[in-house]
Amino acid sequence: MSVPRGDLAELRATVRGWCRAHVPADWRRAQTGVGGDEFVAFQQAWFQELRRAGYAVPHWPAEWGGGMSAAEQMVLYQELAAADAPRLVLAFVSIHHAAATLLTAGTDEQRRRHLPGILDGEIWVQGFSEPEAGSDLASLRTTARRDRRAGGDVFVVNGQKLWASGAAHADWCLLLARSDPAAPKRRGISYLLMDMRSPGLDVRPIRNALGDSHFCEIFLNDVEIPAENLVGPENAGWQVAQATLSAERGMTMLELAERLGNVGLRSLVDTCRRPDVTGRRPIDDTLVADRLAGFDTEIAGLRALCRDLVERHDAGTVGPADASVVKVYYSELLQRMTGFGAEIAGLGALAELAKPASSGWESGRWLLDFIGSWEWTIPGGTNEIQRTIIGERGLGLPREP
Amino acid sequence: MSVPRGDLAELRATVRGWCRAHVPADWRRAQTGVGGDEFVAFQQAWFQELRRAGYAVPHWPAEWGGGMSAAEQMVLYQELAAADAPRLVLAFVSIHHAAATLLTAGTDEQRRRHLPGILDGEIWVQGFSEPEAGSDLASLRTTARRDRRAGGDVFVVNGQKLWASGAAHADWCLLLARSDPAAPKRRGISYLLMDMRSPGLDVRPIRNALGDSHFCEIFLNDVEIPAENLVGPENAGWQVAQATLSAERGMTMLELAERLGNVGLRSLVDTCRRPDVTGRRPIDDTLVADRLAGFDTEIAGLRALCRDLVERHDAGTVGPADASVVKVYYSELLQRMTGFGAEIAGLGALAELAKPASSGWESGRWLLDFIGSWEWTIPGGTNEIQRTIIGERGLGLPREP
Amino acid sequence: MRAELRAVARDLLATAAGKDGGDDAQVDWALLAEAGWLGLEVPDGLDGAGVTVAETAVVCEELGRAAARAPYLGTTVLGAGALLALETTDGRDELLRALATGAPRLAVALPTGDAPLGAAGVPGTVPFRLAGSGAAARLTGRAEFVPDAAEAETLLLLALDEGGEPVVVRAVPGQPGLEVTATPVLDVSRSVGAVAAVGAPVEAGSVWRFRGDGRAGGRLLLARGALAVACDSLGAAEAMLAATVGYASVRHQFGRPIGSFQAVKHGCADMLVSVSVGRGLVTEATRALAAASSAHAAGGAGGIEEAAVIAVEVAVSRAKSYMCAAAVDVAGKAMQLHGGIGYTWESGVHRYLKRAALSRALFGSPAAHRARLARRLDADAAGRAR
Amino acid sequence: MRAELRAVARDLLATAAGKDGGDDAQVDWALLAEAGWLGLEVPDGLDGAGVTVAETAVVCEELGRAAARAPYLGTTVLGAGALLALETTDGRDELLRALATGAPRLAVALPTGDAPLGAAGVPGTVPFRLAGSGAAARLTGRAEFVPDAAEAETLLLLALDEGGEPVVVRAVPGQPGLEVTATPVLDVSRSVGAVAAVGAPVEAGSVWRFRGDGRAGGRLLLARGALAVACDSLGAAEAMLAATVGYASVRHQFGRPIGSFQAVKHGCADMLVSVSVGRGLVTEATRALAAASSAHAAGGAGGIEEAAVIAVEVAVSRAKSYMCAAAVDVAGKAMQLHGGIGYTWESGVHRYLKRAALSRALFGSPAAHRARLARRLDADAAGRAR
Repeated sequence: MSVPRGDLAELRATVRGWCRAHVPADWRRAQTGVGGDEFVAFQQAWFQELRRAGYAVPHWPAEWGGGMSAAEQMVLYQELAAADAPRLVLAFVSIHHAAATLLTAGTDEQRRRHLPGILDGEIWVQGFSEPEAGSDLASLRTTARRDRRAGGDVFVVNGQKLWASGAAHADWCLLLARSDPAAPKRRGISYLLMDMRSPGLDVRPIRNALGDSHFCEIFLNDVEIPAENLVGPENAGWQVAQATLSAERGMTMLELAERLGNVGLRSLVDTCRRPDVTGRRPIDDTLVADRLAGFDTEIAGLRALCRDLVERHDAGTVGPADASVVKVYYSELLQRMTGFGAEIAGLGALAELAKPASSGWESGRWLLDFIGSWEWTIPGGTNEIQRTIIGERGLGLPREP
Repeated sequence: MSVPRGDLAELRATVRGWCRAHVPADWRRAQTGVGGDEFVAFQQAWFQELRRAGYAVPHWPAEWGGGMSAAEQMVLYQELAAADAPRLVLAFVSIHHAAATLLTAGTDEQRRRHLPGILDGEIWVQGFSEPEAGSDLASLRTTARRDRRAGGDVFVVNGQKLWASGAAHADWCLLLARSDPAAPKRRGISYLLMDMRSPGLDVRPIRNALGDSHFCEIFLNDVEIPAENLVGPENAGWQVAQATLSAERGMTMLELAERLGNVGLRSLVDTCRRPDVTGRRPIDDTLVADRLAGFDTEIAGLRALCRDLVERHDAGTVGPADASVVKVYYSELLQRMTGFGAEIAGLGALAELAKPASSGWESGRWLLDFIGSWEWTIPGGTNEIQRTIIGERGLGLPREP
Repeated sequence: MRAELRAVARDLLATAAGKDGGDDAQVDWALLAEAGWLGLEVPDGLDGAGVTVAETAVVCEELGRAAARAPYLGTTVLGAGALLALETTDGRDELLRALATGAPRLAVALPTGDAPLGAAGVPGTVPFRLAGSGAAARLTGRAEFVPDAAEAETLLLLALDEGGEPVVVRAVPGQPGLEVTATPVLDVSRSVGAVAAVGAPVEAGSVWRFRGDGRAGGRLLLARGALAVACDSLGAAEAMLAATVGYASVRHQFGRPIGSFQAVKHGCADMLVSVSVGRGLVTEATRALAAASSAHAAGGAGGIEEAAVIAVEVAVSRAKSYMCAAAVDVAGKAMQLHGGIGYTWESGVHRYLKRAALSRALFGSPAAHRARLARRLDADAAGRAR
Repeated sequence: MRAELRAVARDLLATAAGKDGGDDAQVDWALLAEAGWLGLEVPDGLDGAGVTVAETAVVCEELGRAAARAPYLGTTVLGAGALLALETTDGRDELLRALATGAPRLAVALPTGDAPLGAAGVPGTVPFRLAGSGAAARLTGRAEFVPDAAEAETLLLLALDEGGEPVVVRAVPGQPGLEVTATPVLDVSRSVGAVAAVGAPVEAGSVWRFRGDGRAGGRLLLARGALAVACDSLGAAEAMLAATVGYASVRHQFGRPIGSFQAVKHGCADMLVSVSVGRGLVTEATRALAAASSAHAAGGAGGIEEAAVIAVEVAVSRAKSYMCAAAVDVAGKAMQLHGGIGYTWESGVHRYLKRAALSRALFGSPAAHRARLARRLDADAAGRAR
């Protein structure tokens, strides 16, 4: 990375100062147990706050409002995590997947239409998974039939999408649908931009294990999408999706690792330093101390792994399984760590019924955090799938016959 | 089990008294670092000592010198373990696999010839595994060609056997060889009794990870085995082997569990109660105490599992994966426990270079024991194979396509 | 008898609670009373079934399997358990008879966390204190996470009398000086609450003594609680294993049932191994407690020997620490192997995970039970060395 | 430079040690000296390469990868490391120069177990004591499991002088009052021994002082030892991963390469994950130690700041505890996935398992390092709260 160290130190100081001035005081307490509207309002306001500082989309090209180097982004995310700033939850798909898709495979027209929109708060959702296409994404069944009758040119879409996170608040959807049923599995899929206000579209929230409903089902019944909303060539949607899936270049995992290493570890240490009913601090028990030190170590390892991943992305030397290694390690460390927090918090952890919105997966409400940790070991290819990727693509082991 | 409780209590008292009188004092120290001959002599003497008491082959039918019920055998093995008696290592294959084979599938003539021989100290070795047939035993390649020329009737055997434990000391070998090369994998194998003094036979010890050489290779070069030494029908050897492999009806695992729960746990607790250079006892560290209590618990669970297995064998209700459950659990508990012992013993564990012969896998020389624990996670079907058996036969999960 | 009880219980709970029984899977209390499950251990003479804790354990396991909501822990496990350990009085007998035939809901206010497992142990951690005696007797103290406290019609409070002897005090929610508060928890299939007394007057004839040593009585009562949640966790883990095996056999990905992949298959195998080990430990603990309880009942005023109490505590600590930790792991693995579906509310996997988490913390964490076991290992080794 | 060093080292060790190099895979010492690996950190002015501990770390990792036997730990890691931390004297410079160009074998007698990681730490656990001074100086004490002690031609003993200040005393095996005994260990690729002194007379000019604070010097020296074995474990784990992947790709069972089974594939994946994490931690620790060592060198008599020493200790404790435990697990998994072959002496897997076991215990067990880390976490949290 080409940014001189001195400039990075300056950026670090700037961001740190900005955080002191702008991170809402006590937002965790204020955001605990809020409803959907309040969450959306808070997220949108925080996004605009970051945007004003130039911190909302640092990874975008300068011409669209970004322009930070990878090294600078690392500093930014480290400082946001250190300051325990709210996370950008709602805009996540918009600024990462949607933007990456538009920037790498979209038309100029599509870019001009949506990138400024995203900066103004346009919310996107990812419509990839289906009931029968989870880990085996390529087996998706939603159809997109091209229809040029009556002078128009549209894709008529039918099917069902699952696990569409935040669909209830979304303006636009990144949609994968099968446009050539006769083609091999991965060769007949098209990538479409779908307006969430289109007729024929029905969004139903799915209640998750925590009782929240940010995941949704999307039912598509003769939904018409103008052909101009096709991204990349027709039937090449799988390739577009693959090319843009890792567009965040490791930065998301780096941010999550930093959050685990800041507020996460601090909360856990605090939990263990709090005297119990008998006046003893758990941390004075060597059993607890040993586990804490183990987590401190694992987090340090995770952070090193994430920095390395970002640097490899930047240097163009990223390996085909590097992201899987990080995902497996992060998600299982998160699960172990929150699980340990739940054990230490004991009966008290059962009586904590809500955790703050806009936080990460380490709110310090340990049992809720623990349950929430399966949001990392399952989606995006379960850890079982990730291990197969690591074995085959990372180590070159033979595929199953 | 039909033996009244009172009788069991009496048997227990009798065995306990016998052990006090007959278990050689300080045999562990005396047997540490001994050579092969001394080991064989000690084993043979101990076998005859047990035989005189009626404890050498309790599981055999009364007519052949056994006659204990399963409940009585459990008491016997519990007391032998509690008294830390030497294990019957050398005679293991003779009194279990060889005897079971002869009793369930042998001819009267074969039984009359070998069962008394075994009681007199005849040593047997199992010749099943081959270089290319380890976990996948049915793919064995050693051939047995029947030859009736010149008025004789012999099997002419060629090939190579691997992992033949104790072959260097053996008088006889239980041999599986392919007698019909055209038949399907498991249908063309015959089960033969091979005299280890036969011409054409070459035994070479394999040095193992501990530096011992109890495993051997057996090279077979036109070895002639009289057809009268065929066990069961020709080409039905696989079925004979399967029927006799679990002939010890869970009693071996029960004995091993008892040994782990007696001398094993006691040694580990003693290791943890020994003050270190700074005068602190590891057991006073809650981290160590927690692990110790965990092992105590796991051993109690293992013993319950083993008693259950023996009782199911006795009641005829044993499930197809019950033995695999016990094997997986025992072997990995042994590995964790000896591994922990090695950690606690620290640098000192590295300087212990030999462990007593005739002991089990928990000699208290923890690093040697730890390395030796792979003798339980690998042979007899690796634990990976055992988990597949548990999943498919125990839980009915679908096989790989 | 036990196998039949298990079959009946499983059927009944599957019908009564089921998956469409709403989020809290409330079991009809009258149905449990009719089935005779409430007075299993109540003697024949008091209209109970006169069987042992082994039968109660079966019901606990089946309640866990169904993740059912029922005040069984408060009423039968602890309520009947406490009453049966007391000296015979009219009030005690009357309550036992009602419990076996009718359906009064009870709760026993005792320490449900790690404290009584510490080196001090019972009675240092008895939550209530009696001051004065007879009509002047007043009760003060506080117990939290008391099972089924908020719905109880009668409360039994574990207290120390002025002589420092553990006793059981009967009280009624709403009586002066006594406050019962529900504590909402993530496991909605369970009910716990806080019981607080501040100088609460004690009704005449409501202070009941344990047969024999009150300390031993209190310790066995805590062991009952710990064993009951271990049984619950065993049932819950078995349910999660069965659900996972079922799902993995029908769910297809990559053109195969996912259960044909070794990662899933071996995961299920590990679940079976730990459930099998846990079942063995729970069985041993149940046997030990049944033996000690019989001895306690038979021994009359003489009470029970220390060695028998220790044997129960050792077996229960093993079962509780292993099974309650294993159930959380098994439910977590079930969630993982169910994939996205397992993370939905509707799948119900989360109910088991939360229930297992509460069971793990209730009546002593695994670490606290293991600490007690380790002290015993050290003491035994010292005994051997002597 | 580092990448090239690694490539050369790997080649050279593969040739020199190899699998047919006998059981102890002894590396030709002259070859190491020729390659310039002994004086990597020795300044140019003393005929060394003048690079940092990061290069020494590369050699340690490659020695671990080859499971090679060479007195590198005694001579270069600890010997050169100790000398470089001392005040400049003729004797010290002479030894450094010899070390860089010739090949005298050194050993440093310091505490290699858990003791110095305790709350007391260095210097409470310095193994030797000096009594008297000048020609009357006498040395007493004992150090065990000292790397490469038995083969050393020169010994450097970590001692406290009469003022309680840590110093380094030069001694020669066989001199009066000094006894060096080899301690045979299961890891035959390593040499350790005990060094005992009973009133041993000290030669003139053989008591050398650390630059700056002797305590800090001693702590950094121990950190060097811990980091070196962590590097060794990293190399060993990488070797075991590579061997397992190679074997699983060619060994067939059930008509398939065993590496195509998920149980094996995922096992290898787990090995890669922990090796990757360990590599990150080792790299961080190396960086921290290199920075502190440079500061120490640059600081002249001023020594080094406490914060820098703590930063090194934290990073080293993380790397040491994680990597040395992981290497045992990885070697164990390698043995498992190699099946029966892995359990043979000839496969050499056992060499790595034993080497990893020694590395795990040497310079502080994982538990001892984590205990030190936990004290730091507690102190940092107290600092935040203030």
